[in-house]
Amino acid sequence: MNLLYSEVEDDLRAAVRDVLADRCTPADVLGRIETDRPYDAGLWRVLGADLGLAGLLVPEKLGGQGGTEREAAVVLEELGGAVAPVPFLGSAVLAVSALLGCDTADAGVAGLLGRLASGEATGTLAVPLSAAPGAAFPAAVRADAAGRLTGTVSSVADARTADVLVVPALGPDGPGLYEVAAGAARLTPVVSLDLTRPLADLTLDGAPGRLLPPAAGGSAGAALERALLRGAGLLASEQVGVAQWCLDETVRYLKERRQFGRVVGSFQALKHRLADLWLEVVSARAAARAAADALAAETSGADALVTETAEASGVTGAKEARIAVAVAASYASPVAVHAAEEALQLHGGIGMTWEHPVHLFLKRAKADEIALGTPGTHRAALAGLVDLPA
Amino acid sequence: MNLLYSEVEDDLRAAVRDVLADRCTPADVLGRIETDRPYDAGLWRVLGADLGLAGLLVPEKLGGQGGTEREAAVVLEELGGAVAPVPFLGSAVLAVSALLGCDTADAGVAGLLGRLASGEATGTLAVPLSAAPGAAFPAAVRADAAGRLTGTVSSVADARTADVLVVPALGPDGPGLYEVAAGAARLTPVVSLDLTRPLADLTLDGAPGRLLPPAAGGSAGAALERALLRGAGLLASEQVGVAQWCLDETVRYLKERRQFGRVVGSFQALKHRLADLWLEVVSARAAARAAADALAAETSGADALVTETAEASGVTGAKEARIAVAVAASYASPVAVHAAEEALQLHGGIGMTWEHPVHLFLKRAKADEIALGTPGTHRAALAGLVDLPA
Amino acid sequence: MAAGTEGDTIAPELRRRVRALLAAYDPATIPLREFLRARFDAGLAWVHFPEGLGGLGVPRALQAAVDAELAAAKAPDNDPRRIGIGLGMAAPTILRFGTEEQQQRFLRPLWTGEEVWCQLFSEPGAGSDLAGLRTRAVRDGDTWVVDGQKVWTSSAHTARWAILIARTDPDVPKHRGITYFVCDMTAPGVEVRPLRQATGEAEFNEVFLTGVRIPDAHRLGEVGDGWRVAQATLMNERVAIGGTALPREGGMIEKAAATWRSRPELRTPELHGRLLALWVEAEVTRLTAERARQQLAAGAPGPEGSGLKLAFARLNQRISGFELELLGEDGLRYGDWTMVRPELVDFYGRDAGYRYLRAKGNSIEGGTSEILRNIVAERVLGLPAEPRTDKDVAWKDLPR
Amino acid sequence: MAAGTEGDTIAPELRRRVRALLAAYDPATIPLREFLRARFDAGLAWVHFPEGLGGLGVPRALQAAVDAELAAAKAPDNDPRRIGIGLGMAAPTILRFGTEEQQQRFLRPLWTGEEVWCQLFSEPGAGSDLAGLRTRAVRDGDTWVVDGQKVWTSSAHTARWAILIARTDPDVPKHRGITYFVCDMTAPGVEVRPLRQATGEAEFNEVFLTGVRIPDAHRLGEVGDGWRVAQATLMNERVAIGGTALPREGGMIEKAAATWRSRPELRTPELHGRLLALWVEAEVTRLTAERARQQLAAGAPGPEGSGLKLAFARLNQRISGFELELLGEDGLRYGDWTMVRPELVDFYGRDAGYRYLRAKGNSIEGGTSEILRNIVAERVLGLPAEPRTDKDVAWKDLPR
Repeated sequence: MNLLYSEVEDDLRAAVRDVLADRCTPADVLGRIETDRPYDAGLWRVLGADLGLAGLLVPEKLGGQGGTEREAAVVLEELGGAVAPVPFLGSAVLAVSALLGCDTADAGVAGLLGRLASGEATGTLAVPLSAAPGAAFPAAVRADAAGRLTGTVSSVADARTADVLVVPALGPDGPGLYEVAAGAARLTPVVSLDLTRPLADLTLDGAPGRLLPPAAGGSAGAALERALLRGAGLLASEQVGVAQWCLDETVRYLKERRQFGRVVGSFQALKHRLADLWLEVVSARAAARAAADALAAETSGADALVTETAEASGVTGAKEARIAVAVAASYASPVAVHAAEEALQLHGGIGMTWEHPVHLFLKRAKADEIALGTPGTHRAALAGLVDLPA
Repeated sequence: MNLLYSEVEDDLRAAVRDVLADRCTPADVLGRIETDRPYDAGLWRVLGADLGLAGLLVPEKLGGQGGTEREAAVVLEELGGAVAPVPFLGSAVLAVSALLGCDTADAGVAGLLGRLASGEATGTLAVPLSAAPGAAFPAAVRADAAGRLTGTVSSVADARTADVLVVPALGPDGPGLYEVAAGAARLTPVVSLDLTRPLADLTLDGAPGRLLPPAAGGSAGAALERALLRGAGLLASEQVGVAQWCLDETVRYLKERRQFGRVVGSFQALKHRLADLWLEVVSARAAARAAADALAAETSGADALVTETAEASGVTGAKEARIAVAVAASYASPVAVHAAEEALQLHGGIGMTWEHPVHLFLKRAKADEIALGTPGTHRAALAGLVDLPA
Repeated sequence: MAAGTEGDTIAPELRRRVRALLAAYDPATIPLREFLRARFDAGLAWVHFPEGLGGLGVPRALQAAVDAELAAAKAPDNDPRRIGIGLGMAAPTILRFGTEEQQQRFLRPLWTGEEVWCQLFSEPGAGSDLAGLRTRAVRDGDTWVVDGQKVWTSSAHTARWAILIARTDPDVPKHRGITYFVCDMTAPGVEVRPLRQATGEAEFNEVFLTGVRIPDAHRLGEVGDGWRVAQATLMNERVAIGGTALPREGGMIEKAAATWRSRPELRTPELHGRLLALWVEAEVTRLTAERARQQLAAGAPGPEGSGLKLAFARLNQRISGFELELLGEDGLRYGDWTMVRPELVDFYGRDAGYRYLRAKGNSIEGGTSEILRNIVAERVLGLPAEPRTDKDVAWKDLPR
Repeated sequence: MAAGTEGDTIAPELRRRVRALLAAYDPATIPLREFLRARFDAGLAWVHFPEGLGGLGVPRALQAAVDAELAAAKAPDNDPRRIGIGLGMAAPTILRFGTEEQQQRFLRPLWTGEEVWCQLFSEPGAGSDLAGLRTRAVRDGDTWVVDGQKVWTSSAHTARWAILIARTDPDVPKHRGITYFVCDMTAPGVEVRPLRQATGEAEFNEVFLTGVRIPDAHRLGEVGDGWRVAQATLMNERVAIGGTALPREGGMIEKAAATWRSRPELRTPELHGRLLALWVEAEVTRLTAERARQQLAAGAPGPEGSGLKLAFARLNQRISGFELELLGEDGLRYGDWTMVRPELVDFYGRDAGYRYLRAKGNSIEGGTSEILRNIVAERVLGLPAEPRTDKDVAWKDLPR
């Protein structure tokens, strides 16, 4: 288990941070949230296509960068620290991870992965953002024998900017993942708590879909679970990014703000709270790193499973990854919320205003707490994994 | 609902406090805990017999003071604030409350109440101190047709100083409460976490008992429940007393102790923690008062039920009392523990020593958290009472 | 005396006056304002105020019975939530520090709601450290000329009058150079701009004061004594919080409990445990407030009041945060971000997302929780104040 | 370089030395001390120490492989838990500040465990404010005469030597008048009394020093420079905490989890939720400590170490408190209150009641959690220090 950042990861972080510093300041984000273009397409072009983040998790032979979940986690830290309105989570994590659980030898799967990786198309996974790993395969959408999909999926993240949807649906032969052109679905924007990751409701009314065949020995359920597990585990890194911004910005502000003839940051009660918060953030970072590392190990172990049939290590890796994700997701969620709440409180009145960006981080943190499984859901999953039965 | 202290209650408090200031300082208690007489019989004679606290809850016509649970709560605040090693809880609350749920027209019941009230005898209720209201009638002891009791009851409070035991047992006709002379039971002292309320295990091996007939329309189960509910509700006041001592003593110490050239109590981080703790203690006091008031109202309502058949009000009073007890017991327990833990921490090293009394309060607080139902047990009971089902 | 507690009965003289008022002014037919003016003149507005100023000089605890009797007769009230600042802050200050002319001029329309009041205290650079305020008032004969910026002003856009504190002497330490005024919100140079909050609403305002002229006759208290006057105002503000009795399961917990009951599919054992703990905390806080009210009614106010604002802020924040988590997917959705300017504050209204965000203000507005903890520690527990460096320095020489 | 992380392999030269040691001194037959002395002389005691002082001057991260190789050969170790103060605090201080004579005299028997060390820092009036200490050392030719009282001294009753700080100049500010000594615990005037704790045990001692004579040759560092030397010692103490890798579910949570698994009758949904939350917190704290160790091994120590003591103290306290509640009736019972003097500290040993009480000390001993929060806030976050009034005043003139 390697909990540090490699040089490659540090370089990747620096590159992402440069772009965000240029194009995604809090003022930029605040200026966009109430327009009809809440997503920043230009920013996503630079990050997704030029920097290659859209295909970060896609193997090189399929047109991607061949990166691991460890690197995706670093990207999400930075995107979280800027509440960047780009569809990295939906497209490059959730949709790509689901597709990588399908048969990548299939031309349709490989083609779609290639288009997502190049940035030619943006996708998302058509599940409610609140969907958690470990849940039953969703029954909200049905597919007929001709691959026409009917049903509704509410509160889908990154759908408003997606070209392609990966839709879990119950088909005539059971659960399947289907590729659906976004234009074939009716999309209703949702007034979202998180202004920087707005949701949409999708209605499919006989929309044409193409069944994505599962990986050999796998299933649509396994592919979906693969995506949700990665989403939940990597979201912990986004939460670390959110929390770190809140801590840094609060410390910075309290070093400047004077009341009672003193720098406010010299008041001991606040110092102790910030020390405790710092410890939480440091701890959440360790947990998030562990989850990313375990997911990366599981991915390479699963590859090994296919190529070397090293079954035992693959199974162990899967359980390790599930434990590490449950730990990180349940721990990092409240840390991000706490950090954002403390940031608002310690900024005083100005933190409560629309013009100050702290509310964007609070809304992201609170939405992330619900996204991809609440802390309670993840802890409940742990009960079975570590033999602490109810 | 009256949450204040009446003049009578203030006078009672002053009288108890005077005795304790004289005879039950922390040094007195510390000096006694490792002797073979952990209970202070002389102190109990003054409090129980001379001040009449042994019969506080016993109606005047049965030889007692005719006081209410509101007054018993005030006494427990003071006893808690001195971790006084006297059997008020076991004898004057638990045993007496159980007996008052029996047929007080029965000569045996009346006679025993009279002896307990006068201080001629001291009693206790033979249940583990951890017994909670709402549990099933205990099956640990069986009684035969001749009234001989066999079984064991572990971790009984105030048994080491009791002359008489009120023992719940399953007899040939079902649950019953039995009067057993303490000398007829084998008593094994327990090394107890709480040094000031030491426990004992009781073994009954065909011990002669006398069945105490239940009140008209009542049952042994109802009498036991009556006692446990009163015990749990009034223990909240003891916990308020413990917490208040811890807060007061810590504030006093921090006004004296200097470090870094300043009075330690001037450091803002500590001030804020003590302000929060103060608020907890104030809140626990309100909750404990509400429980005592509701129990007193239920007692007088139950009397009314017998004399006036005012059934509806009696039933309402019972539910109100159960809610108020669950609220107070679940809230005050962690407050007392928190207060004692903060007292130890903020006293620094000296608070960790055997020679300083703070550990006595910590041990009492932690034992009280388990006594008569943990906070979780009481909250679970609330679910049914206020329609918040699992 | 048990006045103010349950089972209270109205004093005979008060009952006679209420009946006389109702007989002379039938609430069913008399216009609202006319009835309220008559009620004021009958001394039944706030019975503890002096005669002639809307009261009868009797204990405050008797008010509840008067209100109940009038409510039973379906008499209109003055909608206290709309004019809370006037009732809770301006009126007691005017009563205590105002001249007779000021009392006669301001109190009646304040109480009837004909004139709404707001409060011009906080500034961008003077929040917790209110005494550090920069708004200047310079004397010019019989008037004062005021320049500065105030913030967090609720009701500024509907208010006719404001209570205002401004610096009149920068050459003395900060607490000593402040004076307290009544400011005409319709005067030239007063500009009100909405201040939008994290909820999307603009419940508060920024108020810019540019060369605003205030007659010296609208000064409250002595020149330089404004800090003392303001302290009295703020004390009244904090007493007012938790001043209204809540029923069991009232307030924020009502919403969470209702969601729990109506949506069994959301329930998990973990959320159940947390809901019960919050329910208990809400009930205990309610009992604490009730105990404080009983102490006040018994004429022996305890220090509990100081902690109640702290308690309610934390409670509202914790419950509303829990509610969003309980709602799961629905917690990801918000009602409406449109900037509106509500006339009333409603902590418990709208959707769960709004409640969550609005509750964040509860620990900032009207004294931050940090300041309240200082107050409890120093005034209730008697712990020493922090070392202060800004007490004996002229305001103009303070480090900035 | 990946030294110290998993999958590490021992460097060939070290392996050669280990094998040579084992060949020359068969652990199965050689007496313990003799083997340890030989290991020290072979430079395999602490490989990052200089040659001749038990080391080889190679990176510290290589030690783990040496230890593992020796353990695999069933070689005896020096029982580090018994001599922790010597290894963790005295040795690095002697290495950094000691003269060559001191290093030669003290380090070998310290490492082999032939001479146990203790620490005479804290005093009844100088806990968090250690620099306020009162113990005096007055020069008398080539020796110092020491008078005073120390407290919280573990191992004082088994120790041969102590590291001691004492005031040598009361006329300068408190941090500047302190000198650091090595004190012979067998010297006349040293009196050790057991100090009993809330657990019933006497794990610590009070040490009374009356006219104790210390040769100037046993001074560590310059006269008046003792505060700086002591800071280095304390830094080593805190780094040592969390320095040992725990397995998943190791430490305090192991006990609670074992109770949960073995006693299904104790389980409730509410306790289940709390246990899982504590399990997560324990695992995250373990990962945080592991990450700090990896940073250290990679030569880039992060500030995480400063927080770990804070985290483990809170964790141990919360878990042990939970465990008592979980145990219910059994939580009311205690193992044994008899005053014993354990030679080893064991936070996780004995019964649940002991663990609960002993864990209370974790946030006091070795720097209170309050002091650690100050350190994190100031040194890690860069927040300003409190206003200080005791820095530039002669120690003798400080208010008391």
